[in-house]
Amino acid sequence: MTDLEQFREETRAWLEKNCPPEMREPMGEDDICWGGRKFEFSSPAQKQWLQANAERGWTVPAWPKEYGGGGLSGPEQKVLAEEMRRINARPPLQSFGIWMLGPALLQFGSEEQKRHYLPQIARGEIRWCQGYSEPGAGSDLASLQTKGEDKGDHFEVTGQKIWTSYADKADWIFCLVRTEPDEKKHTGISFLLFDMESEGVSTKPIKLISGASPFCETFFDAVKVPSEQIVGERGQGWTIAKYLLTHEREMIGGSDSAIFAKSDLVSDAVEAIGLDESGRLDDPMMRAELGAFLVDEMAFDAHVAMTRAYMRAGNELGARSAELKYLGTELNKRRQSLRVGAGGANDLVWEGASNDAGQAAKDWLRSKANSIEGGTSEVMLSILSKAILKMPG
Amino acid sequence: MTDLEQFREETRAWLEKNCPPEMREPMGEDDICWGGRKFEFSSPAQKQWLQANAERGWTVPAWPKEYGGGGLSGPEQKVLAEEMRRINARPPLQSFGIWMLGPALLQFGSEEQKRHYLPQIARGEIRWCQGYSEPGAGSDLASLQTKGEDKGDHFEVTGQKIWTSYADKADWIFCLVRTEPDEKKHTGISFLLFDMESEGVSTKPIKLISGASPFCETFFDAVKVPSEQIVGERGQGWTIAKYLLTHEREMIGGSDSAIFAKSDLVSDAVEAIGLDESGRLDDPMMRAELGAFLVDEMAFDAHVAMTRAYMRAGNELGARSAELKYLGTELNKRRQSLRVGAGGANDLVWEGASNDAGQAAKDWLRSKANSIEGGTSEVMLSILSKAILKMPG
Amino acid sequence: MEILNEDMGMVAESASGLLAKSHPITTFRALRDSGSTLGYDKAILGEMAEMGWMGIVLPEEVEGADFGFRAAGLIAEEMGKNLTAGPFISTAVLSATLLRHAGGEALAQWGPRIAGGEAVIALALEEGAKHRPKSIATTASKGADGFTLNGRKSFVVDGVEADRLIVVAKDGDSLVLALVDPQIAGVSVTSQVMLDHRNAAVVSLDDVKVPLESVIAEGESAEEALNAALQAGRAVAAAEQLGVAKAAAEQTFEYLRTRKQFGVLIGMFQTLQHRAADLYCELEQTSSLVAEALVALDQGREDADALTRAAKAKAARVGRQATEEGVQMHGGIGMTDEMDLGLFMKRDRALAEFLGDAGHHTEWLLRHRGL
Amino acid sequence: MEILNEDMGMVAESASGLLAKSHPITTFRALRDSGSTLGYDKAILGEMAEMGWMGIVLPEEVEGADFGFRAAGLIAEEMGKNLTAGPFISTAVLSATLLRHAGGEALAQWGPRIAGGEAVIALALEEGAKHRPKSIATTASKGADGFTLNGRKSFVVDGVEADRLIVVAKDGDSLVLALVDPQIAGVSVTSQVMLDHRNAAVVSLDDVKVPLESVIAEGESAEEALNAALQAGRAVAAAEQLGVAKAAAEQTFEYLRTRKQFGVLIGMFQTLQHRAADLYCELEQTSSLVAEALVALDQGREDADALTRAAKAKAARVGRQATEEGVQMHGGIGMTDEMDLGLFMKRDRALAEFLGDAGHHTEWLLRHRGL
Repeated sequence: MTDLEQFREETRAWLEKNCPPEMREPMGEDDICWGGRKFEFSSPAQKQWLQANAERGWTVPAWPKEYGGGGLSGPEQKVLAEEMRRINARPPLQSFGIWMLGPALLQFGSEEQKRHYLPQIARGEIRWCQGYSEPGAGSDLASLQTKGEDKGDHFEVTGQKIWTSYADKADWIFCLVRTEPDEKKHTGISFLLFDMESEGVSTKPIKLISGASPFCETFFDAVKVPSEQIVGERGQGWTIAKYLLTHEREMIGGSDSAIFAKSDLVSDAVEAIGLDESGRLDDPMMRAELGAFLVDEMAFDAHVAMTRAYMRAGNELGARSAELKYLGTELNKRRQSLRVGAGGANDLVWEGASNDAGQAAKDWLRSKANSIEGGTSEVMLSILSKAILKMPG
Repeated sequence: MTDLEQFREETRAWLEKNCPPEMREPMGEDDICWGGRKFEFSSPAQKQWLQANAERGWTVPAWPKEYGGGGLSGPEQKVLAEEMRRINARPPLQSFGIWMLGPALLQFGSEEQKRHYLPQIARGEIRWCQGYSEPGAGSDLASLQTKGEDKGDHFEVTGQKIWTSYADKADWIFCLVRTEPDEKKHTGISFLLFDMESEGVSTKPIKLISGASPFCETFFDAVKVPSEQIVGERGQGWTIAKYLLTHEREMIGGSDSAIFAKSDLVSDAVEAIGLDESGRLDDPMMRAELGAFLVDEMAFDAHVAMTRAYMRAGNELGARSAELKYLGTELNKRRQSLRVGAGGANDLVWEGASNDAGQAAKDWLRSKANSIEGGTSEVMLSILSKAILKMPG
Repeated sequence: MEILNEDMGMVAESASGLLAKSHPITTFRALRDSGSTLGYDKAILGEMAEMGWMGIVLPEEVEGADFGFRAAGLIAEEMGKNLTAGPFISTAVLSATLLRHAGGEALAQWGPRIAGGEAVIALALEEGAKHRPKSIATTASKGADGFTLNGRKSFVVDGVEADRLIVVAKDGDSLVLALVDPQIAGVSVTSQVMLDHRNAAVVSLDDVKVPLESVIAEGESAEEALNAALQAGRAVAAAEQLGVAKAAAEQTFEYLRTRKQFGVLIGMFQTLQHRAADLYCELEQTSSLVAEALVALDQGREDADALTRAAKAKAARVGRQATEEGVQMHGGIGMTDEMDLGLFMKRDRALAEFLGDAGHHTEWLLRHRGL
Repeated sequence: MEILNEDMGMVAESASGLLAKSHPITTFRALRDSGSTLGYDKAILGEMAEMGWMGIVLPEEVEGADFGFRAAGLIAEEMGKNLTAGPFISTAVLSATLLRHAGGEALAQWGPRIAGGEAVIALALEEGAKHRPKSIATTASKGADGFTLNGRKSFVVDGVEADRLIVVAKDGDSLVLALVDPQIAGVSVTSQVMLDHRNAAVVSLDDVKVPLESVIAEGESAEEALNAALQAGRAVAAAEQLGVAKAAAEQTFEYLRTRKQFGVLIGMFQTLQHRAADLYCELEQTSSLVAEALVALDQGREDADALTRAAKAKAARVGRQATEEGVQMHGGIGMTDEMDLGLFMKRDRALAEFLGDAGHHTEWLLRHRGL
């Protein structure tokens, strides 16, 4: 038996023993374990599942063991993912700490920062949010205005962020701040970390058209941030942000991303519309749209698989992350639109007897943001035309 | 009986008597009567039909009688068109003289020019071509370089035009020439008329992807153009050209335009593909595309009708001509594409036993130029965004 | 095809004036925030009646204005632009057209009440998630002294607190249109708030006994009356959707003209310019198609059926384009409840489904053309 | 899914090198201008055989290279880029795959000749304007000493001057694949030059008598062999179309980088940038899908049928996008015969139809998914 085969056996046994049955059920949005100081577990099983994984470093299997990770090799990570999928195990923990800040710290953080912050993330103790966008700087992120004035032992942060995901539920924020007012747009920005309970921080949820409020406006009024809570050098914030944006785009574009949990479009359509006497979906125009969609979905899935192979072979994705982001988000908008179309009026009920009333419509409305958040489709196309196609200007 | 009813009766009687049976058959591209010094009638009936109309001024029914026209009122023109359509009468004469130069002369020409040129056009004696585009100035027409140097009693024209339709078959050209080299792009251009047999004029057909050569490159080497052959003032050429471009766009966009002779898409598709057991076209994906097309075609037809009503009510079309041009040409590209798609491999035979081998494919290839000639779709959209939507920049 | 004549111009102008003043989007927003399940403010009935709108397609004998469908479309378009909520299409278009075609006592009795804004009458047609007017499972069994109705109707627009329902049922192969008082035994009306914050009720009919005279049309004449109502409803709904699309587009164009990003007005970006211009062109031709369909109805033309379907299908497509482009061009702010775009998008989606989506009507057109 | 390994990388590189050098677009243009009705230069057979391409999917026992479908796809992609004409798909992919699956004497006898570039074998399948492999009217009636073939095959690619035809026929309900010498009595082959300047012959079969051993497969094994051939043909044709699309796109991108208009490089215009980038993204994902389909064939995976169909459908869509955008972005010059774009557009159109268009395969996928 190879080492990998042995690892698979051990993993399988461990999962069998440690993954509670409740954690093998399909999960809704309310079942996500986000962790953090304010988090309330929805069940004892959820808590138990998090702790078991945290102990083993498997909330972040790829991170080094010394920072609370599993220290797994690439092939081992793949085996773990496969075995988790086999029993439909839920992810024990999801967070911006895992997705965003962790990778940034691993790349740009000091040894001390890594040892301090990463284990907290891995154990789900601190929930992070991301302070990037500002009211006047949406797609044009580099024009942000939030100031971080150097006061010797600390920066004094004043300004306003928008689209801060779950800022009202987060414990700490990683935040882009203009610390060098005399530098040009891109070079004057630093990457700061601070506690959301610091004096001067306040948040205000933004109500979306779906009725939900996953985002906040976040205000900083002379917030004191100790100087050692900067990641990387002063003025290096843009480099870190760009690194993370690329990372985020890969994630958003990839079809495994939580946003793109594939609803069962095909069976939903058959159920809502039925088949005609020749066994075809009894709505020829919608059927044709579904057909074109299915082909594109197969193309995108193949492309995600190919891109993974490309990265496994040691290549950097770089600007090509914009390609996945663009294709994946536009595809998902079509998916959600087809879904409510197939569901017909049933899916347009907003408040009704059934528990999931409005869910399809809310998912559909939510999907409209896919091609805006993490860089708009227009920004992606501009990046690709310059960086890959070498268009002038 | 009203005057109009009487006019209808007389028209009907006249057509019955004067329109030969051969001129009531559907016509192919080879059956067009273009007129001109070099034109050879394809049949005695074609010649007779032209002469009968020319005598009555009905080759150009809307033009004043004193310039060879029919002097008909708007309602009378409509009656004539209706009665012609009723018996499927072919147009007696088609030409750039009628479509383009005539309207320009009526608007900008001197009385002498009108009396000289317009009757020749009306009688089909002189065939005109249009000298606008240049190799370096496609969409950016105003940057044209062909020089017309003032030599006292004449201009000396030197330069090169491209996309000159049927320049090799035309007798005269109306031509945009830069006569004021010191003026800005738009204001240094004049509108000159001259004989294509003048010394220094030469043409070279351009072979297109369809295999046809309806366009030429046209070269002018120190061509002498008498000073009185300018239309309008010196430097007014751009104004005239813009007037004509608007006119051309209305024409190209309008669904009656020769380019858009509606092939019978529906019956072609049924013939090539057949119906399934439920009576539907036996190709669901193509059928869906046809469905979307038919809806858009109905919308466009309604819009052409509405636009005509708008103009009949005395309004100017202005920039809105770009709207018809854009919608009409993009629609026609879809039409031709659907047509070859429905025809399948049969329509891809280029050289074969049948006489019209390759016609559908050639029409399809030809249609690709629709959104380029007369101003590209991109130029149309830019015009609309500025002139109608008042976008900045 | 004619452009607007003087009368129609006045209808459009007065609708635009009244609604922008008395029922702008802020009114609808307040209605929604009040938690209204009815989905409209009952006071609007009187106002609309006073303007002659509730009787716009009813003959003068029953106190209607008899102004026709083009006029109804112009009003609906303005309602779309202002997101005005009121039982206009349900009562003044669908039910009024149906009653007009059915004629007789029902028209004489209910025509004046509709025109006077005293009655809301909803059409209880749909039975599933998609519009399938040919598949009616609700039964109307004829007895000696009346009919017995059984079935379940879903998505009865303005059915909550309606004064009467027109129930579409089948007596064997024969279509039956019954005017039913929702208060009588066996009828239960359940409220459903839809994503556009309007209401579409579920109506259950359990052994509902109605007298013979409740049936306002049967067989072929019922088919004809329902068909006329649906043609009218489609065309007027298309006009409302066109209004929604135009308003969403206009707000977006204005945003492009005024919002700065990357140091310039975003309307400077050629991509957005071209997409905006394409949207404008589509709105223009949809406008013409909707007008043509309404005029065909007014002229009783044979091509009205095809034109109303094409108009409904096209309005759905352009409505989607306008609202999707609106959100995308606004960026994140377009996703917030604070902006009107989300309200337009939701109303657009509901209208797209109402009385048949683009695919449904395109399918009919394909069949009609022998495809 | 794996990215190209070393072997495959070498195949792609050598194909790219050879074709760009020996069979670039200018060669194809010269061939066309020579008025060739055959549609390819016979000399290419030897060159392709020498490279191992004609036997690329044939087993080593019959002198094949047994390099598989991914390799065949890489070669076809380069042929597409260079518009290289030659009986590669007809003979080395369709017929070779079919013979490989049929096995027996036919493979032993013809395998080496195909691999050696000594024989062109065309598949006589189509009977109408659209690809409908399930509707075969051509008959093969079994007699004591052989079969009698009757029927008419249209669009037999590379059928002119082919050494053998594989005729797809029906003996009652049973599928029959017969290897037929076009020189024998009753067979008539008529040349048809297609819009892409290649040839697709019409083959008439009038009481054609062939011996029993001419039938290389019957019944289920014939279905299986034909199915395998069509899967391979589809995936490799998709790869060629992808090559056409990539080359058309690359010429267009280069034009955008170098052509001035309105005083600037037209690649500065944001509209064109975004459309170019969208095209690039579509080419990228189509590339992955085509690769996935070819790998699935090589691995004998069950999803190969679905993937080859999706690949064929997607390549047709992106091919159309690339060539249409190419012409539009070039403007008038793109319409001239002098530029290669027209040649790409025509080849693209022919490939889109060959072995089934996007709609045909999407329809299959819909059925396959229970829709």
